[in-house]
Order: sequence, then structure tokens, then C-alpha cells
Amino acid sequence: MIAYHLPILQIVVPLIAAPLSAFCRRAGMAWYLALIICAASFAISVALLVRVLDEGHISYLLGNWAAPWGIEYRIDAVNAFVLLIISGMGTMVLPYARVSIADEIEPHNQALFYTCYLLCFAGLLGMVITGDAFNAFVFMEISSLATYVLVALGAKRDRRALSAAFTYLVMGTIGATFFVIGIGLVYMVTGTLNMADLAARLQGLEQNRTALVAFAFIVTGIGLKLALFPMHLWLPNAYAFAPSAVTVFIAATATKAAVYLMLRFLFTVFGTDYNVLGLTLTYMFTPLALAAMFAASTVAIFQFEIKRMLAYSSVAQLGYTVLGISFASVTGLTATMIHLFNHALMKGALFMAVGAIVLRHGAATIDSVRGLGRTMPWTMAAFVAGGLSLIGVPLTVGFISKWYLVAASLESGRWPIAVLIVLSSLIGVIYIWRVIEAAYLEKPPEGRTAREAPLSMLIPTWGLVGANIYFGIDAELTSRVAGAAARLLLWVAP
Amino acid sequence: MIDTTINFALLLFLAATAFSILRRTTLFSVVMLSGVFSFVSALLLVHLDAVDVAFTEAAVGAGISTVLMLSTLALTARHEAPASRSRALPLIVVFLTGLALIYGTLDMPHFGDPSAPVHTHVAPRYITATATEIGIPNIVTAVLASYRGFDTLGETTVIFTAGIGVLLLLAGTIREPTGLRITAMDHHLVLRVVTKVLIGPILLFALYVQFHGDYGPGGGFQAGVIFAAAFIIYALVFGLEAARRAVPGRAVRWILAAGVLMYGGVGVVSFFFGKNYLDYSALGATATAGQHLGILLVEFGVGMTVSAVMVSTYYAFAGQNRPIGDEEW
Amino acid sequence: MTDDRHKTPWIERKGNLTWIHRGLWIACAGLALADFFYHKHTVFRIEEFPAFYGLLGFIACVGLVFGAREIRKILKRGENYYDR
Amino acid sequence: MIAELPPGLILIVGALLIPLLRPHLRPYLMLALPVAALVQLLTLPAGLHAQVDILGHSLVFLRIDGLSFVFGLIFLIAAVLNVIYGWHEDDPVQQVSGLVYAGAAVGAVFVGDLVSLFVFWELTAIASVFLIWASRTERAYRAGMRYLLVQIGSGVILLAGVILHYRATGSIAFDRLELTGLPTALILFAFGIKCAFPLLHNWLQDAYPEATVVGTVILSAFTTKLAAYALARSFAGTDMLIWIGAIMAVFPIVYAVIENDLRRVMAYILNNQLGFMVVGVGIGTPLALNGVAALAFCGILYKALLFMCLGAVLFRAGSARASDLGGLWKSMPWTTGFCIVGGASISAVPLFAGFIAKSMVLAAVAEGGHWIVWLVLLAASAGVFHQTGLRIPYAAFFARNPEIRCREAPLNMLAAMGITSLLCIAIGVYPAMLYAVLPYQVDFAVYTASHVVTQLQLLAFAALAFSILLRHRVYPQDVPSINLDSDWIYRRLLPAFVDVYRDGLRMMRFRAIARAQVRLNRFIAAVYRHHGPQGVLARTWPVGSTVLWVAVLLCVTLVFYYIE
Repeated sequence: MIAYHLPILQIVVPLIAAPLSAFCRRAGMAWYLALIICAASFAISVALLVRVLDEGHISYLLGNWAAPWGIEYRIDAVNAFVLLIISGMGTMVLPYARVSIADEIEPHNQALFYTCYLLCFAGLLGMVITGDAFNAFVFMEISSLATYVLVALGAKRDRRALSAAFTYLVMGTIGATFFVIGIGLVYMVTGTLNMADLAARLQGLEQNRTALVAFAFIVTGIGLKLALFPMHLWLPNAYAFAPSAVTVFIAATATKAAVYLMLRFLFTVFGTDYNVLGLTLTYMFTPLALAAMFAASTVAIFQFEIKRMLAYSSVAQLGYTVLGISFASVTGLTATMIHLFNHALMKGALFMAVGAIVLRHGAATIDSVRGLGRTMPWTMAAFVAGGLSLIGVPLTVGFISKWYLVAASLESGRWPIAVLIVLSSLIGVIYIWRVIEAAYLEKPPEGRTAREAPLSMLIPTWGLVGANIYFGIDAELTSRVAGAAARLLLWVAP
Repeated sequence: MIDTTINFALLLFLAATAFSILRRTTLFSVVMLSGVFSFVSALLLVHLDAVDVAFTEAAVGAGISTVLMLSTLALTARHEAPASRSRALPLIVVFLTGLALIYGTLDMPHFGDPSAPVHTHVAPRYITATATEIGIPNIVTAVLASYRGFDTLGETTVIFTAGIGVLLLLAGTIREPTGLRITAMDHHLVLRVVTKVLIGPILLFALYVQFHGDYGPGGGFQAGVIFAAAFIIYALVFGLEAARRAVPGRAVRWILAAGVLMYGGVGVVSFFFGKNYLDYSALGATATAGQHLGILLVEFGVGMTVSAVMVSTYYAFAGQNRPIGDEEW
Repeated sequence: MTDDRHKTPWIERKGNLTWIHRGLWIACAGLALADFFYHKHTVFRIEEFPAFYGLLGFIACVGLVFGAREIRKILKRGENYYDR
Repeated sequence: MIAELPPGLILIVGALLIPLLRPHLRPYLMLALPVAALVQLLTLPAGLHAQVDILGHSLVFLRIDGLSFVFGLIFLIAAVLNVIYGWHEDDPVQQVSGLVYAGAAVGAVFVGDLVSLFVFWELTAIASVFLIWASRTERAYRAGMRYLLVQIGSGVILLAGVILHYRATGSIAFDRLELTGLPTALILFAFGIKCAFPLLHNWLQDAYPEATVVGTVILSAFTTKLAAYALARSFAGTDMLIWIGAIMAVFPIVYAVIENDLRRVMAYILNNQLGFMVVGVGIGTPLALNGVAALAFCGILYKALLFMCLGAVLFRAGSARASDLGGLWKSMPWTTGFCIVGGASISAVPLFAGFIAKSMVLAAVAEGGHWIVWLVLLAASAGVFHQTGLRIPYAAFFARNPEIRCREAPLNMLAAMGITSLLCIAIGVYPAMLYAVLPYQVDFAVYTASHVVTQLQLLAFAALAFSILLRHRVYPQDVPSINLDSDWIYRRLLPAFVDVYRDGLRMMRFRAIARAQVRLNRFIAAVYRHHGPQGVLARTWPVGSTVLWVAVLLCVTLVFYYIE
């Protein structure tokens, strides 16, 4: 009975918990509620993934209205995997968030913060789980609005958070509007909003210019949402000025959901046979991904604030993700899917470590981490481990991602890209090294009384570091799911 | 023929308004013009037979958002800063993109074409089956609240999120009430009397729109906005403090959450009857009775959240700074 | 004299050092000559060269020191080189 | 169960109990642990014990055969000696880490699979770094950090190799490996780092001299010998190793000559001794492997002895730098004597331990017909004598520059040095004692006239050379300095590269910005002419530009699609 309703419970549990938590007067209560709800949500997504791997796809009809008329939830290996990433990271962040949020947000806002967090959480899950194009837009709106607010809440620490959130709002709204214009246009030529139905009815409309315009709008709109270079300008500030816990959460999940939507529309809705797909991948995605990998990494080298540096690194990492898409091969999409997971782990660990530094020192700049190797050994060790993973050192998840990417580029015969992937990792070494150098080889400034971060922050951080290493050694599970997802997207029989 | 003429006239008027908004630098007139723009759009929507949308557009676009923009104006400058960069490049880019888009539209189905995919695939079922499956005459409401009821839950949550955002970002900065504030429009006797007379009917109308949504144009969104409009008028004329005394901020916050809870909760109830989420047919003796009840309840939830968000947004905006004095109007 | 002996131990007196030095020369000569009086177990032809081991040891050490002196010119740095 | 308890585990578990005891009781427990482990080792029969099956693979924690027995034995003896030497030390950090380190090394010697090897491999790295950090100085902290990075790196590479090897062959057995592809190459590389192969060596000279007095002695015994054991186990007979070993035997001596810090001189000599072992492993015949085992056995003893002496000097005189020392023989006569014994042993003077072991390796090299390597090794052993047999005793105890007065080393240090010296001499006099524990049947006579005379010749002439060079003041002066080594690559070159790259990019960026600014200024000026005084670039610029990008992208894609 419950098993049957799991798909909708995945969304409804956090969605209903959000207004409930708005009744909480004290932050502690709201936090407990959020923690329990997110953990339950994580359990549900695990159950869903297991079921999907066993049975193939699951379909759930909302209001019991048959598919093209009502809204359908459709879960397969692709979105079950992304659901797992989002709910897992959402749960990991909460124990971490308590101390960090108590420090970084005005006391009277803390209870409602968790409401907003739950909304964002539910929104992201909702846009991933659904099989209906318009429903995806609605939930994208929920998550986006909540994210803008969450970012703006960084204003207590730094007033620039407000303008960062505003920029993000403008860009995000343009992205969402483009997306909904695209959906409107495909609705115009097909008369349906259900993704599976869309895929069927778009067959034979290859030459239809309205569909082409829709395709362009959707790709550009989601591209904006996933910070496809050069449409990434909102991202660094948003990540840098948001409260630390929020940075961890959105860095690990928000762009992942957008990448998922991109994959869904490119491969499931428009399909591999769509005439301009190859064109888009080769002439738009490949160069933009490569540009992101190099330009954003290079910008990261010059950043003084570590959060901002990591944010630019995220843009570069999204370059890897998009590069995987651009190969349009099973290996390439496996690389993308696995990198979604892996990048969430490594950036989660890194941003958590940086958040701990922010908690103790009020800021995380190259200056403020000087000598921290000794005063905050566990935090800095976690940063180093996360950094190694980001660079792609063997035995970390970063290596697995790059391995698949390089394999995909060699497989497609584009070996210069493999060389570029390796080269761009070397740039990563430089900016991570700057932090390590400051933390371990430089003396702390006089008169600093630093303590190690509280255990409630260290444990989730190290949990993620452990995951970085575990899934870096035993990539069996992730690569199996990612491979299954890639085959599904490309309509290849398993 | 007459239809086409009206359409063209309205569209032309819209374009003219938009263009003059672009040209203005006095923000006050820009706000007023955008109110006009919304009104014309509402008219256009009425003419397209989308009366539900027209309702919302008129109430939100022309009414409440104008008020909110005016409150914002009170906090910022009255004049737009002159553009600091050349407009040539953006203009060229926009022009080219526009051309490309127009070229793309040439393939669209013609306006009102009965053989367009929109009219042949999903829509026919809504038109034919609503009467038997849902049992209400307003197909728009049926689609909105039942067939695609989950989208509407999502939209309500979007509004809820916006409300939470306003509370988080603005409510904390509301200033302590001062004596000065209450004197806002005390000596505008005519206004006070007219407002007092009007508020009752407006509230009643809101209730009508709310509960009559199954049969005629209307529903939770429109009703919520109208309801909120009544309050905002009251607050404008009698001062924020008076409005707060009538409905305190805390109550608004509760209603805000309760609306979404109500909508989401109705969906949960169907679980207990072994039905899928948001399957209202379980709620009544017969399927149509259940649908009817369900739609009524969720629309009420929407109305609660929408009106609460509007009111709390106004509270938050208007509480930011000194009220606008008479001499400034 | 006795006092002097106490002050500078035997090993540190100039003359005795010279004797140690001379003793070394004599020992070396003796060992080199010994090569002719026993059966040398050899693997390589070169081992049969008289006093081969001695010469190798000598050359190796001198070469080592001279080589090191040259290399030092390139490698030597101040003691705080890395701490700067 | 007790019967199969791995000796290494006794040390590790026991070490964790040490902090619980009162300070004055700790040394007794510390001594009891390796002794108990030794007893345990001697009672265990040969074969595989303590196997654990995990995920279909059996992890073997205890494999006793000829090779592992001799290494385990000497490791435990070294652990006993270290405890005695460090008896006076009251520092729980050093006490625990020293024993855990020894236990990990013993554990690693007895494992039978690569996964367990990795675990102990990393444990040795982590436990040993505390011996360096225990100096509690800034220099030691940094050196320890670098040491840890290298050691952990070695472990990580090992694990990568093991995983790939498992993928390729399905086996995790820690046995002979063929150097055929990337997996085994990675494993060899990992061993090579720990064994201080040329260019991978510098962590040793960098870190060992920074450790504490006791710590350096402990460090000298285990890490590199463990690597030598691993090489002998897996890569015996790999030709490449002969040449690597030959290079290793020579070039550290050159550094030793010009090095001022005597403990660092010893570190270079230690590296050179490893070279002999690596050559032996490369040859891989039973005689050669016997030589390697014997060399490791004796090497641990006499190198520990020399480090102990230098440690005692550092402990009493406060420095171990050649330029600061001299004339100590009067103050520390016993230490002087033990140092000479150690020097004689390492230089393979007949009747001392080194003679037995080195002869075997040299004989094996000659037997294999590698005449260049043979010559190189001979020359290297002359060099070793020149450094450790002559220079260290001379510089520390006999040189005349500064006269230092201090007390003789503490009794426990003297006892440890004395026992070690006795062992060195005993092995040299009764080689059969050592032969009995070597992995293969020994069929080698060491005390032949030929061996003795040729060796004496070599040594005497080397001594002559030393004395001539000293008299003629050709010998390089001992002055405070350091010499560049391969660590320069990561301590100077790489950071410099990073700086250059960073600076280069920064320059480019500045130029680009400057150029852009010129244009921007013109542009602003143009706007200024047209739009009045408020033409400042506002913060909205990024938003505007992104929107512009979006529009451009949309437009370009659309046009592209239409053309298509």
C-alpha cells in the first residue's frame, strides 16, 4: 500500500511538511521536523531506486487521471538516481546546518529558513520525478523561488548576498521563462504536455520550425539554469554569498536537477533522432563545455575568497558534465550521470569544510586559512581530501568521473579532448594547492584563537569525505546505475 | 470581422502602452502605465473568452501589483537612472533574435484553427468528459483543480514560497509603528466613507467568486486576490495599523500555511480510501460528488494562501518606511 | 712532560699522527704485496691485476671526494634556503 | 586463536595500552611486548595462518616462510633494542607510535595478500610520522608533512596498482609479480618510493634527521627494509632493479661527502646500503636473496648502532653537525668505541657483520657476470667505509676544531649500543648463526684468504686516501649548509612553476584588463558625450551582459537550425 504510493510520497512528504514547519515558532522544532522529513524522503528515494532497478520504470497517475490528460509521475533509473542524489545531500546538509545557520541567519528568521529549505528540497525533487513537462516547470519555480530566498538570507554575513540573489532571480526567471515558452511552443505543435506522449508526437515534426524554436528555447532556458558557460554569471556570487549550509545544498543539487532536465528533454523528449540534436551537441555543447573547463578554472585561480573559487570550479565541473552529454554515447552519458553524483559528493565535502572555516573565522579567504592545518586539522584534512577528489586523484570519485569522460572521448575518436580534460585537471591542482599551501605551509596570523569546528559539522563533512573515497574505490554501484540511466536515455537495450 | 477589429485595436493599444513605458523615465508614470497595460491585457483576455485569467490579471496586474510598486517607489527614487551604456548592441541582438523568432512562428497553426494539435489531442476529452467525470460546468476549473490539480497545488506552493520569501526577507525589517503613520488619510472624508461602503460588497463578491468557481468564471486565485484587495484598500485608507488590528501579521502567516496544508491535505485524504493522490472521487458518495467537494476544498485552500500572501506582502512593503503623505500625491 | 702528555692525548700529537699516516702506507704496501702470495679467487680477469682492490679503493675515494667537491659548487645553498 | 596471533598485532594492540600505565611502568611493558612477539614468532610453525575470508578473497595475516621469518625476526630484535635505547624517554606519543610503527612493519612482513599489505603499509606511514613530529619544532612539522604526503602517496599508488592488478588477474596474492603492465608497474613504483629509489629518495634524507633522537633510530630500521622485503618477495630477478640499485649505491655517497649534518650523512649511507639490497633483489638468485636478507639483518643492526651513537651525541652535545663537533672521544669513550664498531660493520671489515652480508651480494653479482655493477658496488663500499668508517668517527669524536665537554651517554643508551655492537661482532665472528636463519640453504664460505685480503686491501687504501686528502686539506670543509636534492623539485621548482603560471596569467589578465579598460574608457567617454554626467558602469553590468549572452545564444542557435 505504502510502497504503491512511494512516488508521490517522495514529493508530498516534504511539500506538506513545509507549511507545517511554518507554524513552528522555534528554530529547533523546525529543524527537527526538516531533519526527519528529509531523512524519510531519502529512505523513500532509496526504496524507489531499488524498485526501479528491479522492475524498470514506475508510473503513478495523480488524481488517477490517465496519462496525457492528467499528470503522470514516471520514474526510471535516470531520475531515481538524481532523486537519490538530491534527497541524500538534502539530508546530509541538515545536521550540518544547525550550528551554521544559527550563526549565519537572523534569529527571528531561523524557523522559516527551514520552511524555505523544505520547499526548495521538495521543488527540486518534484522537477526531477515528474513525467509531465509543465509540472516540471511548476516545481522548478518552487525550487527557484526558494533558492533565491535562501541565497538572500546570507545578507546577515555579507550584504552583497542581496544583490547576488537579485541577479540570480533575474537570470533564473529568464531561464524559467524560456523553458516555459519552449513548453508552450511544443504544446502548440503537439497538443500534449506528457513527456512520453511528447516524445511520440514529436516524431515526424523534425522540419517543423515551431518545434525548432521550442527546442532552442528549452535548451537555452535550461542551459541558463545549469549555468552553461557563458550564462553562468549568476552562479559564483550566489554560491559565494549564500549561507554556508545553503551553498552546500544548492551546489550539490540545484544544477544537478537542471542537468537532469536537460538530459530528459534532449534525449527522451526530442530524442536521439531529432535532426538538430547532433548539431547542438557538437557545435554548441562541446565548445562551451571546453570553454567552461578552462575559463572558469582559470578564473578560480585568482579568487581570493574560497567559496567563490569553488563556485567557479563548479562552473568548470559543469563543463565536464556537459562535455559528457555532448558525446551522446553510452559512455559519455554514463560519465555525466556518474559525475552528477560524484560532483555532489566532492563539492559537498569542500563547501562543508569551507563553511566550518566561515563559522570559526567569519570568512574563508586565502588569508584566513593561513595556518589552519594545525588549528583546524580535521576541517582542513577534509578540504584536502575533497580537493584531491576534485582534481581527480585515483581512489577518489573525481578520478572515476574523469576516467569515464576520458574513455568517452577516446571512444568517440576525439582524443584531443581527452588531453584537454587532463590539462584542465591540472589547473584544478593549482587552485586547490593555493589553499593547501596557505593552510599547511604558512604561519597563522598573530593572536588568532581558533578552534576546531563543532562535531555536528565535522561528522557530515567527514561522512561525505568517506563517501568520496568509498565510491572512488568501489564505483561498481554508481557506475551500474549511471550506465543503466545512460542506456535508458539513449534508448539502447540494456 | 468585428472580432478581428477589436483584437487588433486592443493589441495595438497594448503595443503603444508598452512602447510608452519604455520611453518614460518617470517611474510613477511607468507604474501607472503598467496598470493600464494590465487592464488592456485583461480586456483582451475577456475577448479571448479566458475570463478566469482576465479576472486575475485585472486584480493582480492592475490592482495589487500597482499598489505594491507604488509602495516600492516610496522607498526608492522617482526617476529612472539614464542608461549608461550604448543601446546599439543589445538593440541589434534583440532585433535579430526577434526576426528569427518571427520566422519561426510562420509554421505555427493558425489562430483558432480547429485542426490544430491543441484542439485535437487532449482537449476534446476535457470538453466531452468533464460533465460526466467531474460534474461541473466550468471546464477550466475542472482542468485546473482536478485533471491537472497537482499543477495547481504546485502553483499554490509557488505563491506560498513567495510569501515565505517576503516574510523572511522583508518582515524582519518592519519598523515599529509610530504615531505619524495613523494620520495617513484621516481628512479624506469622502474616501473614508466610500471605502467603508465598498469593502463589504467587495468581500462578498470575493466569496461569490470563490465558491461559484465551479459554475462560472472564478476560483481560489481570483477570489483570494479580490479578498486581499479589499484589505489593502482598507489599509491604504485607514492606515496599516488599523488593518493590522483587524488581521494581525501572525494570523496572516497562519492562513498562508493553512491554505497549502488544506490543499495538500485533501490529496492525502484520498490515500485513506485506497485511491491515488488528489483523487477526489473518494470524498463523496458518488465520484462526481467527491470531485465536487474536493474541488471546492482545494479552491478554498488556494484562496486562503493567495489572499494571505497578498496581504502579508503588502504589510511587509508598506511597513518598510513612512507612509506616503498627502502633499506627495 | 707528564703534564703535557695529560693535556694533549696521544692521538692528538702531531708526531703520532704522522706515524699513523706512515703506518697506513706500510699496511697498504704489505697488503698489496700479499697479493702475490695467495691464490686469489677471481671471477673477472681484471681482479688478477696486482693490488686491484687497493687501487680501486683508492681511486674510488679520491674520485668521490673530488667529484663531490665539484658537485657541491652547484648544489650548496645556505642553511636556511628553504625557510626563506 | 592465541596460537595464531600475528606478532605484529601483539605490538600494535599492546602499544595502545601504554598510555594507560604510569610513566615509570611503561618501559617494562614496552620491552615485554616485542619479547612476547618474538617468542610467539619462534613458536609458530611455517605455513599460512590467520586467514580471514572476506568477499570471497582470503586475507592472510600470517605467512611464515624463510624470507618473512628472517625479516620478522630482525624487526622484532630491532624493536627490543629500540625500547632499551629509548628507556629514558618519557613521551607517550613517541612510545606508542614507535611500537605501533614496529608492529605495523612486522605485520606487513607476515601478510600474504596485497590488500592487507596496503593496510599495514599505510599504518607504518601514519604511525611513523609522529616520531618526526615528536621533535615539536617547525622544521620537523614541515618535514613530517612532506614525509607523510610521500608515504601516503606511496600507499595510494600501491592500492591503485593492487586494484588494477586484481582487475587484470583476479588475484590479490602477495607473491612474485611479473613486471608486465601498468598494474605491476604501479606496485613497483609504490615499493620504489618506500625503498627510496633514486629521485624518489629524498623523503628519507629530508625527514629522518628531523626526528627525535630515539625516533631516528626507530625509523632507520623499518620502512625501507620493509620495502626491500616487498621487492624481494615480488620482484626478485627483475633486471631493471640491478641498475637502479647500482645507481642507488653510488650517488647518495656523493651527497654524504658534502653533507654537514651527520645524521643526514647516515641517511644517505642508509640509502646507499639499500642500493646493495636492490641490486641483490634484481639478481634474484638464491645466493643474492640470501645476501639481501643477510644485508637487511645486519644492516638494521649496524645502521641502528650508528644512529644510536649519533643520537647519543646529539642528546649530550646538542648537535649532530660535523661543523659543530669534535674531540668527543674524551667525553664519550664508550660511544666512540661503539661508533667505531658500527663503522667497521657497515664498511664490511672482516670479523664484523657487514663483511658477511656484503660479500654474499658481491659474490652473487659477480656470479651473474654483471661486471660494471660489480665494479660500481666495490667502489661504493670503499666510499661507504670512507664516510662511515672514517669520516663520521673522525668528525664527531676526533676532529680538533671545537673541543666539547659533555657527559657520557645514559646507561640505557650505552646498553642498547653495547648489545647491538656485540651482535654485530658475534655475527661477524660466527657467520653460521646468521646463515641458519637465511631463507635459502647457504653454500658460501666467507672467510677465505682471497676475500679477507682483498677486502682489507680495499679498506686500507681507502683509509690511505682519506688520510692523504685530509692532510692535504683537499677534503671538503664541513661548513653549515644544505645541498639541493630531488626535494628541490617539489619544494622549489613546482611552487615556482605555480607562481610563474599564476604570475603569467595575472600579467596577461592585467594587460587584457588594461587594454579592455582603454577601450572601455573610450566607450564610456562616448556614452558620456551622449548621455550626460551619470554614465557610470553600474553593478547591473553582469546581469545585462548575461542577458545579452542568452539572447545571442538563442539567436545563433535559431539561425543555425534554420540553415540546417
